[in-house]
Amino acid sequence: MKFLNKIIFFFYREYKLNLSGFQDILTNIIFFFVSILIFIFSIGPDEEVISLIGVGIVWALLLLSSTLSLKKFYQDDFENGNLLIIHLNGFSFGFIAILKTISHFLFVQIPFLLSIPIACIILNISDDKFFYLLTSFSMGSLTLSCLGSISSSMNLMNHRNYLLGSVIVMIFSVPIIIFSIGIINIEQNFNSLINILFGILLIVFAINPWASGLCLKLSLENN
Amino acid sequence: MKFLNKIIFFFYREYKLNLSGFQDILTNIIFFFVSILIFIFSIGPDEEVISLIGVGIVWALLLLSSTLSLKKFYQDDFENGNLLIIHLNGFSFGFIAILKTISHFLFVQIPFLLSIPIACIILNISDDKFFYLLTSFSMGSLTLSCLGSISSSMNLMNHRNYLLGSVIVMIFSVPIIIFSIGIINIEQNFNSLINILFGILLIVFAINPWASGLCLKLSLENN
Amino acid sequence: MKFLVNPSKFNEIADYIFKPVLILSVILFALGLLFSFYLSPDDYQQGSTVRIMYVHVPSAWLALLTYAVMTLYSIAALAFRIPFGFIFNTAVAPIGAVFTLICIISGSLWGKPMWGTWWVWDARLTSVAILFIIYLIIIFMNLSFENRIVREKVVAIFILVGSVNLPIVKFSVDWWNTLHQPATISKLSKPSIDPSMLTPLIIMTFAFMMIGIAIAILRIKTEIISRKSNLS
Amino acid sequence: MIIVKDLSVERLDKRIFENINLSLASSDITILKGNNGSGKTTLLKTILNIIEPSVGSIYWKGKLLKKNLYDFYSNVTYIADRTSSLTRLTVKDNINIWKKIFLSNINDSQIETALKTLRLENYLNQKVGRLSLGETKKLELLRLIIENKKLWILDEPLSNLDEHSIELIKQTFEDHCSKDGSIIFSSHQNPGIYVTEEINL
Amino acid sequence: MIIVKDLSVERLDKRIFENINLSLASSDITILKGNNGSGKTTLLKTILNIIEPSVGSIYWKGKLLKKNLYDFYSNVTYIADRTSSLTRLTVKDNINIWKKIFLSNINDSQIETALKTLRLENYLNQKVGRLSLGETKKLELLRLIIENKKLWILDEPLSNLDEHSIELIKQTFEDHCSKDGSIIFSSHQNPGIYVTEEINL
Ligand code: HEM
Ligand SMILES: Nc1ncnc2c1ncn2[C@@H]1O[C@H](COP(=O)(O)OP(=O)(O)OP(=O)(O)O)[C@@H](O)[C@H]1O
Ligand SMILES: Nc1ncnc2c1ncn2[C@@H]1O[C@H](COP(=O)(O)OP(=O)(O)OP(=O)(O)O)[C@@H](O)[C@H]1O
Ligand SMILES: [Mg+2]
Ligand SMILES: [Mg+2]
Repeated sequence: MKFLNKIIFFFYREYKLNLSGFQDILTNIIFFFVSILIFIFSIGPDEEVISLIGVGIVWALLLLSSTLSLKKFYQDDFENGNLLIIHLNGFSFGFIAILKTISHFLFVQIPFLLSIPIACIILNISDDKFFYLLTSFSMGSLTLSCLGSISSSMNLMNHRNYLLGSVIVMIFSVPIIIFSIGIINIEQNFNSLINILFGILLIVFAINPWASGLCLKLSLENN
Repeated sequence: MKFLNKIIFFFYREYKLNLSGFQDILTNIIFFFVSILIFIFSIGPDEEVISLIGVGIVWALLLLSSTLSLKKFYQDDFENGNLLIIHLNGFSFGFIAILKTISHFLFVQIPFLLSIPIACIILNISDDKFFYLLTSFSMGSLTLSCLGSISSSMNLMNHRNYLLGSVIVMIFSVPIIIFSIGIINIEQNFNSLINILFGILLIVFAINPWASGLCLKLSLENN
Repeated sequence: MKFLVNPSKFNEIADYIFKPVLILSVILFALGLLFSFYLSPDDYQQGSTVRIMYVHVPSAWLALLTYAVMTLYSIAALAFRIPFGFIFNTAVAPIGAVFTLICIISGSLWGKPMWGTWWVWDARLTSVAILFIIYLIIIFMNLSFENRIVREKVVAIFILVGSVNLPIVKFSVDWWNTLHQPATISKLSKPSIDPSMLTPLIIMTFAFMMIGIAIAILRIKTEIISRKSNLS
Repeated sequence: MIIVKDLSVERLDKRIFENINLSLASSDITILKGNNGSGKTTLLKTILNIIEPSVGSIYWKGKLLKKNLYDFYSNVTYIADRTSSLTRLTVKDNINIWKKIFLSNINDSQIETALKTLRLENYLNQKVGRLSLGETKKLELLRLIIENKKLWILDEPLSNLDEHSIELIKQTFEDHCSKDGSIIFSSHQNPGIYVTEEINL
Repeated sequence: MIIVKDLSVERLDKRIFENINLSLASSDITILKGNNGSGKTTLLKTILNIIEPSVGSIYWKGKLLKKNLYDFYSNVTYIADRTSSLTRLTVKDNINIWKKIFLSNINDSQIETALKTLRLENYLNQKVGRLSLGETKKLELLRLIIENKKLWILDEPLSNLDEHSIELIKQTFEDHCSKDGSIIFSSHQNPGIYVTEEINL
């Protein structure tokens, strides 16, 4: 009971923090729409082409903009010592990683999810595809949150090169993209592809606490 | 003479801060390629479509990279007090803004510029377009640097209303990008469009020192 | 075979074989160039551009081979706690990257006359591009982490995960229909290539391999030394 | 409560300190002294099991601390040498967050009096980033009261404080000890706080 | 050199201090004392023309400081209460950057001896983020020697330092005054540094 309360208040804290960093989320969303605009301009008004590659564009942009928020994942809490306080408050590092991943998903990715319907309208994506897009994206974005957690905890140890983390996340997300786009284009195979996506999600989700936890522990030790 | 030396060493400092070596530039370039890769995976390898939106991809990525680095523009130096030290060292705030903008252009945007030729090969952008792309890109990215300077110095001032800054960059960058893409698609109008771009650049470049300088002064006063 | 896992044994053997390997590689290279430029015929379709093959194919094979060996060493290092595996991976990754780069450059030089473009996004080329990026990430990870013990493990795990890409590179031409040449030589039963082309190809492959080994020996030795000096 | 035996710590292959012994019973106050870089912070972090010692062991309530980690953590308040309040939030928000995540059962009037004695009552709606250095430190020390734990591990709690606040800290320390609490703290100055043990690093 | 007349400062519509008068000639040392939040840092920043005073004026060499700003700046070293070294770079890199941007004509052997007396000579290749708190502070104080200016404006230069380093600072202060330099610093403690004027905020 006490532990559960602590978890709830962890999320309360994240909520407060993210609210004050609401700018970042909105920046991401604006970036998203401006880029869509750019694509529409460079393609020209040809509706067919737009709706053909619309889904792909949405996915690529989602991926890129979630790497935008990667840096804040652990960095701030690490530098001002809050990570340590939370650990001393009874959460193991692995568990912190899980909570952080979930709160990243809740407070960064979900707001994004909300912007997808609008993107679909702009890009002429048909309603039935919209459903697939939403399903695949909500799974894919949780996977991305896990990958983000791993890479940004690794970045704590490596003060130099924060883009490296993003590059690694992007490389690993290539299969996710391939499968997600596959879902949308080959509708009959929907279930099997969703299963694959779900499998990837499970694997990454299982690796995340230990990989991130180890990195967090080591980086606190060396700080 | 002394002043010139100080300017040179300002850039030396920025260099040290931004690039801890050649590998950082390379990571930038890799990031660029992997992003292109992501787009290609999600759009599909159809050559015609790719060369159609190739320019759009390059621009979207440029915008991404400049928003990615926006936060680092003044934030770090502001928070650890270096901005003040540099000011006490004899640079007015407006001048600091100019220097910072140039060094942002040099150390963040130029590495991307370097990767454009290769991006053109990969994205099947034809050789004659390449020249237009490079011209418009180098102008546009300097404009983006100026806008970035203004918006991130505004961000320092009001911790609350951050949104303003990023929105300004994004919104102002839309016409620039549209003109630049226009340059590539409508080749006959090249000169007049380039003139417009150049005009925008001049205006923004002229406003930048005073707008950013004022913001820097006010934010230091309120810190 | 202990020298393959033990640094000091490796140093001993390496001192012995370094010079012979170097000499051999020079000889093979001279021979290979001679064969590929003078003693092999033009292709009836491709003309003399076919000679790019004698650089392209060996470097492609070696890029794959290097990664495969690195994967083996990663397994050895992680599962059997053989630290030499870490040393090997750190030392050899740049060599693999260079082979991949040669493969890509020669391939696109070949592609311009054959396909009309430098680059297409078919499965083979894309997977090779990813192989190259993986190599680069390995190199950068080696450069940018400070804590050596963590870094080695992270890199080894990364190599293992990245090895998924190898079969994709190898079999992509069979799995998806692409522009790229399907396997002609490595078909086990009967190579569908003329012996006059096969000879220089094999000679060049061995020449590349010997050069690779020579550089690897040098790099592994310096790596061993730098680790020793770091500990003291 | 805590017994430290023959502790040695290395960082980046450099020996920081060797053979430190320490034992802390309830109602004890231990002060760590030593030059800059002598390893006070390192020792405190080692006791908290954040840094692995190269030799030696630490016992908590008779058992190895490592085996008993979360019980230990639930009894300890650590205040580091750099402040950890969230600078973008207001003082009030910070206090609220702490109260919640530490599941503190302290009531509002207690906090109010604490704020008043610390002379922070007028800053409730000010961003922490705009407090003065000493005010930030005092706010940080408020965590001692909010968390309400047995063992306090404090890294330079007295630096940047004015005399009035130091006097206050002194009283709080005495108060805590009279309630069976115990304290380890590091400091370069010691303006008359009674300590049971002094360790020189 | 500096004369402050009837200075009052407001921040966020709150009066921080009123009617401060101060005059500093060469070879003078002025100490600012006062409780936390009494406005020491604010006063120093006002003198540096970063904060606008609501009433009052500041003179530098007889002229209004505002009219003569960059001449003033070229004669002053300011060390803030929070450290400003670049934590991701090594100690050596930091020193090099400072030497360059301040166009310092100090030579390497001088820096070496300074590092030695500060006991920092072994940390040249360590990241600043990994130094101990006191070591970071000492590194920051090295700027006094590198910049080599007439007027030093220091915000809590003595906090977090051990006795040896404070002794060193004391000597450096005396040395500076004997060379016609002058110093304003704020501090909560004053372990025997001779001051010409003490201002209580
Ligand atoms: C940048 C472009 C290219 C890349 C990245 C590339 C990559 C590769 C790779 C990785 C292999 C080794 C595969 C294996 O071992 O089975 C290979 C083999 C080969 N490539 Fe390419 N290639 C490129 C362009 C070309 C072009 C343009 C041609 C000729 C039209 C070509 C002809 C061949 C041939 C004949 C082989 C030998 C296949 C075999 O016998 O197994 N490649 N290439
Ligand atoms: N992450 C780290 N890696 C390597 N060495 C470190 C690290 N952190 C601190 N050190 C070194 O360990 C030594 C002890 O540091 P520590 O912070 O424990 O000193 P301290 O006694 O707290 O000093 P101070 O009084 O200045 O706070 C210092 O020499 C410091 O440079
Ligand atoms: N940016 C700001 N905006 C509004 N008020 C501020 C700001 N900075 C500081 N203050 C307030 O001004 C008062 C004086 O702050 P100042 O930092 O000058 O105190 P100080 O004397 O240096 O204290 P300390 O001894 O703790 O360093 C404090 O009450 C503080 O809360
Ligand atoms: Mg300390
Ligand atoms: Mg102060």
